[in-house]
Amino acid sequence: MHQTGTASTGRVLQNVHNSIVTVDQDLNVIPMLAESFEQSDDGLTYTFRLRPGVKFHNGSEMTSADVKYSFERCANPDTGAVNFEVFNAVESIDTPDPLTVVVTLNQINAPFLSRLAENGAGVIMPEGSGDVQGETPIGAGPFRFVRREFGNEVELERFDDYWDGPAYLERVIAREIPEPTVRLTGLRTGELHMINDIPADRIGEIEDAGELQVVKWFPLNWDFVNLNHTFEPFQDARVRRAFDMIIDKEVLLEGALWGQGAVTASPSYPTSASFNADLVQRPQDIEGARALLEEAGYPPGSLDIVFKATTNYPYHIESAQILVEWFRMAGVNLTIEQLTWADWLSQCWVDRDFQMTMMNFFTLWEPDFLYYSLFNTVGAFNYRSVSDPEIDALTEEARITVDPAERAEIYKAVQQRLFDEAHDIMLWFRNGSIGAQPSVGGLDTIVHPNGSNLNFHKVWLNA
Amino acid sequence: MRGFMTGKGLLGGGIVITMLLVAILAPLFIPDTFATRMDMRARLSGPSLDHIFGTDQLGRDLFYRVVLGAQTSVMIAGAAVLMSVVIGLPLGIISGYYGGVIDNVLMRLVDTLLSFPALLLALTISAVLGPNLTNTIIAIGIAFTPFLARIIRGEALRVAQMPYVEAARAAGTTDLKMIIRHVLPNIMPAIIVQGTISLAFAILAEAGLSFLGLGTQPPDASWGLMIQASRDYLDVAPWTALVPGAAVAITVLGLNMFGDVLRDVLDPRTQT
Amino acid sequence: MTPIINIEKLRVTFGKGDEEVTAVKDVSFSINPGETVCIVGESGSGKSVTSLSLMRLVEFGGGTIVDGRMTLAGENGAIDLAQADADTMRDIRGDEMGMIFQEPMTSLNPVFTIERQLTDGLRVHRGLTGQAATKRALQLLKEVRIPEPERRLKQYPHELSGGMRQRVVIAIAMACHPRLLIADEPTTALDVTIQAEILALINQLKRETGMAVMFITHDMAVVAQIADRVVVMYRGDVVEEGPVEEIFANPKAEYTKALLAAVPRLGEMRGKAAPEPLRLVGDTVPPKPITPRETPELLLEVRNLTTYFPVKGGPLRRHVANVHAVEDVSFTLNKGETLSLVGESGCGKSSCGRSILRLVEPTSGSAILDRKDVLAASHRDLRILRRDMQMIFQDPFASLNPYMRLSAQVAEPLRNFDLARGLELQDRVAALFDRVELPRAYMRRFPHELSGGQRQRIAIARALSVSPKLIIADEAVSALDVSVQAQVLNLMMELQADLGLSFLFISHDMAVVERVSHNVAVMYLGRIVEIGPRAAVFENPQHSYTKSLMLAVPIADPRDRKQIGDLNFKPIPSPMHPLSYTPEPSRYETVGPGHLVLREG
Amino acid sequence: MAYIINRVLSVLLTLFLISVITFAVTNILPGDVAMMIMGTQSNPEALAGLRESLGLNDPLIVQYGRWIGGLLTGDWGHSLVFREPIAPLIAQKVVASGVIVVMSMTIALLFAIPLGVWAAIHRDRWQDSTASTSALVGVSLPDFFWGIMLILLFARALGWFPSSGFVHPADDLLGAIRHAFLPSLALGLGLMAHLTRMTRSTMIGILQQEFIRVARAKGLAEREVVWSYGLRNAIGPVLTVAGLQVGYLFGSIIVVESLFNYTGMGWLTYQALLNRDIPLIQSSVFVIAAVVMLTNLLVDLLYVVIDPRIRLS
Repeated sequence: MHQTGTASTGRVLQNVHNSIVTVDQDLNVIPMLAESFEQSDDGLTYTFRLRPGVKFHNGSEMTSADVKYSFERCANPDTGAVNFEVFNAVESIDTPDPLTVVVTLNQINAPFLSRLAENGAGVIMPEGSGDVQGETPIGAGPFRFVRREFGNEVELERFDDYWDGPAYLERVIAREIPEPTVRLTGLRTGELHMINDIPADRIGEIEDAGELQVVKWFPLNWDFVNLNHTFEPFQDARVRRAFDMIIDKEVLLEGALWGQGAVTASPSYPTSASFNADLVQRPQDIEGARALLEEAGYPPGSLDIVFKATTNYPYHIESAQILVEWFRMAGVNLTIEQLTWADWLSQCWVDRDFQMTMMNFFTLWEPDFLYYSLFNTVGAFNYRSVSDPEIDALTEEARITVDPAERAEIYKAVQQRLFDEAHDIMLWFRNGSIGAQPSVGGLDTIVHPNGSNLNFHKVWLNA
Repeated sequence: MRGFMTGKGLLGGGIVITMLLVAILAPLFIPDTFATRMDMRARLSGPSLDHIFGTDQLGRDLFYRVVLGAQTSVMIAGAAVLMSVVIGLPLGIISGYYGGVIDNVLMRLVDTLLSFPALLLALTISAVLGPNLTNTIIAIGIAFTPFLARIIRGEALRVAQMPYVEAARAAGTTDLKMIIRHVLPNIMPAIIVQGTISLAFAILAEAGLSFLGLGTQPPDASWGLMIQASRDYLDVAPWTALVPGAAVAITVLGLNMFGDVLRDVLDPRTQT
Repeated sequence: MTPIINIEKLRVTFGKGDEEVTAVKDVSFSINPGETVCIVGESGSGKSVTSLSLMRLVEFGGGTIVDGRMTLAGENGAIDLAQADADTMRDIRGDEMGMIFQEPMTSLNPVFTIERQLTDGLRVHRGLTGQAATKRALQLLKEVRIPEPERRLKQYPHELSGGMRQRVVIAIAMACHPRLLIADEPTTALDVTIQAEILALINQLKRETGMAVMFITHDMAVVAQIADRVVVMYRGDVVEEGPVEEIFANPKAEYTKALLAAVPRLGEMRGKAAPEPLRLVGDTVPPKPITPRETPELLLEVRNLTTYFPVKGGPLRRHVANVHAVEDVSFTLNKGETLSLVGESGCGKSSCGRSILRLVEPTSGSAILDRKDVLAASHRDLRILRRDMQMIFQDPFASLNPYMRLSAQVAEPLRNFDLARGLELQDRVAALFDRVELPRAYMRRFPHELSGGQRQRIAIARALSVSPKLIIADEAVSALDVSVQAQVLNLMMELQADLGLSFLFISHDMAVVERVSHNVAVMYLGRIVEIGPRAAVFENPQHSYTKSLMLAVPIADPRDRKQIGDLNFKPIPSPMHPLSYTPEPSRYETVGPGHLVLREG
Repeated sequence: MAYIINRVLSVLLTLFLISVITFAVTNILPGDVAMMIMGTQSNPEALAGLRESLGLNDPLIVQYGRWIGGLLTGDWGHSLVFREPIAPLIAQKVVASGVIVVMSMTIALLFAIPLGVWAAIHRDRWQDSTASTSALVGVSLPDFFWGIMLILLFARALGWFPSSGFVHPADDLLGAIRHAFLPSLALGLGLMAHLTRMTRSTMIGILQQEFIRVARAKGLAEREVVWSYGLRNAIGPVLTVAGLQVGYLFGSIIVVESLFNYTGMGWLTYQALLNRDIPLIQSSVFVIAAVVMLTNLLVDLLYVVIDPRIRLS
C-alpha cells in the first residue's frame, strides 16, 4: 500500500512474517507456509495443507489453529487490521486436523487467493499473539524481531529454526535516513552496507563509477494526480480530460524523477494479465486543453486551484512545481500547499478536503484490490469520491467472475473507462533502486516479485 | 551622519540599501515567471552566459530566482520583525515604564515564552496555521516577540529612571506625552539596532522553516527555500546553494554591520 | 636636591589625523622626595592625562606621548619614562610609583578577594607568595588603619564601605613602598568626613615613608589642606607653579586668580546677614546681598514629613524592612528665601526634596504650599500644583533628554499646562534663554552640543518657564567645575533677587551652602538635626553631628589646616529598620531665634 | 539563600505557565491523534470509537488535569507512534541532546571567548573586524547548510567522522563523541557569532574599568590583566548569554538532529510534530521548555558562585 517514507524501515520488518501463500516472478499464486492449496469447483471452498514443522519465533510449531486465529484476527476490523474485507465473504474457517485449514465462502470471491498472497492478509502468526504484534512482531519469517524505534531504527536477528533454512545474515539493522545526501554519504563512507532509494539524479553517476552495486527494478510504485470529484469543476469530464492534456507525463517524469520510471496510462501491474496495453496517454495539448476548459465554461483565469502535495515525497513537490508552469499556460492558476504526511492524511485521505493532490501507491498487482478499493464508490481508498456507476458495476462483476480470462477483460474495460473519464490522471510507474557495498551478496533475491517487499533471507555479506 | 562614512558604514549601508532596492525594484522590471521558468535540458547547469548564476534542479535560472526571491525574503523578514516590534513595543513600554504588578505579570509571561525555542514556537505556530506566506510571517513574528518585548522593557525601564523623565514629570508631563516625547525617542536606537539584527535572524528562521517544509511554498522563490532545495545537490551543483547562500550571508553581514554603525550614529553624543 | 621625577615639555595627544586632540600641550614640572605636589585644574586641563602619562597608562586609553621627557631618578641612574619599554615600565609601576584613583567603588576588582589584590603587586615585584605575602598584606592593611584587618583579607570589595575601599586602594599602591605616590582625585567621590580621613592618611603615610606625593584635584580647598607646592593647569598647559601659601596669597596668573575668586570659602560669610553672589574676576560692581522681605511671607510649610522605602527580601520577596529615608522632618520656607538641606550621602536630603514634589510618595506628613497640601492632592490637582514648584537636578547630562531640541525642552512645561502656543510660545522660550544668559542660537541645538554649565542653565530655564514660586535645586551645582559653579550660583541668586523665588537648596557642600542660604537645615539619618538661620548654624553649631561636619570640611586656606587628632568620625549607622521598628518623633530644643537642635540621646 | 528560594519559586510558576501554554498550543494543532493511529485505514466510526477510548472527547480542563497529574506522578503516557512509554523515551533523548548541546556550547565558547577577547583588545582595528566578521559568517547561513557541508567535508572527503546516527555515551563514550561532533560543530558555528560579539562588548566595558587601570598600575603583565582580571569579570555575563543561547540551541537541534539522524530531543519533537503524536508533542515541548528554563536557572546559580557580589546579597 502506502510507503511510509522513502527510506521506510517497514519493508525490512516484513521479514519477520511469512504468508500462507505468495506469488512467483510471474505473479502466479504459489504455496508458502501452506504446502499446497486447492479450490472447490464451485469456487466457494479453499483447502490449505500446511507445511509440517514450521516454527514460530516463540518456538511453537505452526498448526491449523494458528492459521484460523490469524485469519479471524485479520477479518476483524476492530483489531485495526487493514485487510479485513478480504475475508468479507468468509462463512467459516474449519480445522479438521492440525495441518489442514478449510475456508468456506458464502459467495464467490474470485480474488480471495491472490489477496491472501498480497500485502499481509495471508500472514500467519502464533495463536494469541495479536496483542503483542504491534510492539513486538512475532511470526514465522527468516528473521526475528529484536527492537524498533519509530522513525529511526529496526533491528532483526536471524531465526535459526526458519522452515526454509536459516538466513545467511546474523542481523539486519535498518535505519531511516531521510536526507538523500546523508544516506548516500553513509553508503559511500562504508557506514552503511546498503541503502534503499538512491537519489534519482545519482543513479547514473554511481553506476558509472562502478564502485558500488546498484540494483534497479521496475516497478516500485505508481503515481497519479488526484482530482476531487466533489469539487464542482471536476465533476465535468471535460475539465478532467483537459487537465490530463495539460500534463506532459514524460517531461514530468524526467523533471521529478530524473527519468527513473516509465509513464503509463493504467495503474495495473505492467506484467499482469489484466494490464490494458492498448491505452496510450493523451499527449500534451495545452491549446486543446484551453479549448476544452472554455467549452466547459472555464475560460482562462477563471480556475484557481490549490494543489496539496506532501513533503513526505519530495518528488511530488518537484512535480507540483512543474505542473504550476503548465497550468499557468493553460490559464489555470495552481497554488501549491505543502503538507506533512500527517496533515496530508488527515486533510486529503480522511476529510477529503482538497481540490487536487498527488499520491503514489505500491504496485497492487491484484486487480480487485486495486480497482475496487480505489475506484469503486464504496472503495476503502476512494478518497477522491469517484462515483462512476459503470466502474462500480464492473468491479462488482469481476468479484464474482471466476474465469481468469474473463476477469482480465472486465478489468481492461475498467481501465478504458478510467482513461476515458479521466477520473484521475495516471502518471507513471517508478523504479525501485538499492545501492550496496561490493561486499553484499545475493542482491538478485532481495526484491519480492511484487516489487515492494525486501527479502533478506538469501542475502549475505562477504568478508 | 558622518558615522556612515566609515568603511564599515559604507559597506553595511551599501549592502542593506542594495538589497532593499533589489527587493523593491526587481519585481517591477522582471516578470515573476522568470523565477519559475524551467528548462529541462539545462538542469543543474553551472554558471554560463545563458545563466550567469547557473540553474537549479528544475533548470530554473538562479539569477532570476535569487533576485526575485529577495522580495519574498526581505518581506517575510521585514514584516515579521515589524510585527514583533508592533506587539513587543507596547508590552515592553508598559512593562518597563509602569513597572509593578503589570510588569511582573507581563515579564513572567515573556520569560515563559522565552523558554520555548523560537524555532520550535514558529514551527508549532506554522503547523497550527498551515503553511503560506502570511502564516510564516505571523509564526516568525510571534516567535520573535518575547525577545523584542524583553529588550524594549529593559530600555524603557532604563529610560523611565532617567532624571530627564523625572524632570518632565515634575514639569507636569502626562504619562502618554512622557512616553511619546521622552521614552520612545530614547529607546528607538536600541529597537532599531535590535530590529536590524532580528532581520538577519528572521531570514535564517525562514530558511529553517523551509527546511522543515513550512515557510515559503514552492515554486515561489525565497532565499531560504532555495538553500533548502539545494541541499540534495550541494556536492554536484554547489552553485545552487552558494548563490542563495551568498545572498543570505551578505545580507546578514550587511545588516549586522549596519546595526553596529546605526548604534554609533544614533547615539546623539557622536552626532555632529 | 635631585627631584624624583622631572617632567619636561610633555606633550600628549589622542586620536589620529583630523581627529587628533592635544590633551597636554607643554607641561614641565618636577617633584622632590618627600614633597606633596598638587596638580590642580578644571576638567579638560590635562591634569589626569599628565598623571597617567607618568605611569605610561595613558597609552591604554588611546593616548600617545608625542614629545617630552619624564626623568625618574633612581639608584641605578635616571630613566626617561617617556622612552622606557613595556617591561621596564611594568617593573616601575607599583614598585617605584604607586597610583590611586578617583572611584573607590570601581577601583577594586569585584571578583577577587582583598588579599589577592593586595598580594599581586608583592608577587610580581617582590616575589612574595603564600604566608609571606599574606603577612605583608595584613601589615599593609594595618598601615592604612583599616579596622579588623584580618577579616578584610578574605572579604570582597563590595563588602567594604567606600572609605575602606579607598584605604585598600592606597594599601595596594603602597605595597612596595613606592618613592612616588600618584593620587588622582582620590577623595572626590567621598563624603566630606571620609575625605578628611583619607587626606590625613595620605599625609601620615607620606611622613612615615618619606615618599613624594603627586596629588591631582580640582578642589582648591583640598589643595590648601594638603599641598606643599601647587601646579595649576589650564587646557593642557601649566599656567602657574609655586609653594601653596604663595599661590593662595598671591596668585600671579589670571586664571589662578579667577579660579580662587570662584571658590566659596567656608567662613567667609561670617558677619554677613544675607547671602550674596560671589565676586568673580571681571565683576566691576560689588555683589548685592539678597535681603529677605521685611515681612516674611510663608510659602512652604512641611510638617512631620516621613518617607520610607520598602525593602523586599526573603522567599516570595515579601516586604521585610523599611529604609527610613526621611524621618519626621518639619520646616518652613518663606517667599524669596533659600533654605538649604545639607548632609552627607544617604542622609535623606534628596528624598526629602523629591517627597515634597511627590516624585517619590511620602509615607506621611504634609507639605503645604501656598495653603494647598501637596501631599494630600489628587493626581489631577498635583499636576496643577507642580506649576508652582519646579526642580533642578544634579546631573546636567542626564536631566536633559538627549533627543529633544533645547527649545522644546524649555517649552515642555509651558505646553504641558497650555500656557502659551505658537509664536507666543517661541517668544517666551527665547526670553527664557535670554534670562539664563544663553544665546538664542542655542535654541535649535541638542543637549550634547552644550557644556555642563550651559546645560544646567537650560535646566534652570525649564524650571523657570512656568514661573514657579518654589524651585528645589538638588545638588544643582555639584557636578560643575568651580568657575562654572560660581556662575550658575550667581545666576540663581540673581533670579531670586529679581523674581522673588524661593529655593530649597539641597547640597553636600558646606561652603556653597554658606554662600547661598538664608536658613540651613542639617540632615543626618533622615532627620533634621539642626535648623536655623545660616549665621546661627554655621557660627554656633550645637548638634554634635553639625560640629563634626564643620570640622571635616576642608578650608580653602593653607594657613588653616586640620589637625589629625581632630579627625575621628563615627560611621553612619544604617537607616534600614525592620517593619516592627517604631521611631521616636523628632523633638527639638530652641537655642536661639529660629535655631532648633534635635535632642540627642 | 533567599535568592535561591525566590528563583526556585519563580521556576515553579514558570513551569506551570509552560505546561499551560504547551497544552493549549498542542490542543489547537490540526490533525487528530485517532487519525494518526489509524492512518490510511481511518473510517469515521472507528475514529469516533478510538477518540472516545483515548479520552479525546473529555473537556479540555479534564484532559489538562489528567496530563499534568500524569506528569507529576511519573506516568507520562504512551507515545502513539513510538508505542512506548513517553518518560523513558524522553529521558533517553534528553541525554542524546545533552551531549550535542554541551559539545556545541563548548566548541562555541572555545572559539568565541578568545576571539572576543582578542577583538576587544584590538578594538576598532583590523583584528577586531576580522574577528567579528569571521564569527558572523557562521551565523550568516542556516544550520542545515553547514550540516551538509560538514558531512561532505568531514565524513565523505576526509572520512574523519560518521555522517549520521547516535551512539549512547554509556555504551561507547568515544563513539558518542564522534557521532555528536559534526552536529555539534554545525550548531556551534551558529552560536559563535553572538557569543563572540557578547564577549567582545563585555570585555571592552571591563577593560575600561578603573580596576583594570589599578591592576596595570600595580605592574601586572598585560596578559594577567586581560586574561585574569578582565576575563574573570566577563565570564558571568558571557555565561548568561550562553544560557540564553540554550533556548536558541534547542530550536536549532530540531533541524540539525533531523539532518544528521541524531535521535535526540529535536529529532523526537520533530517526529512527534510531523506525526501529530499529541501526547508526545506535549511532553517533549514541555521538557524542552523546562530544560531551557532550568539551564538558565543553573546559569543564574553559577553566576552566584562566580560573582561574590550576588553570593552575599
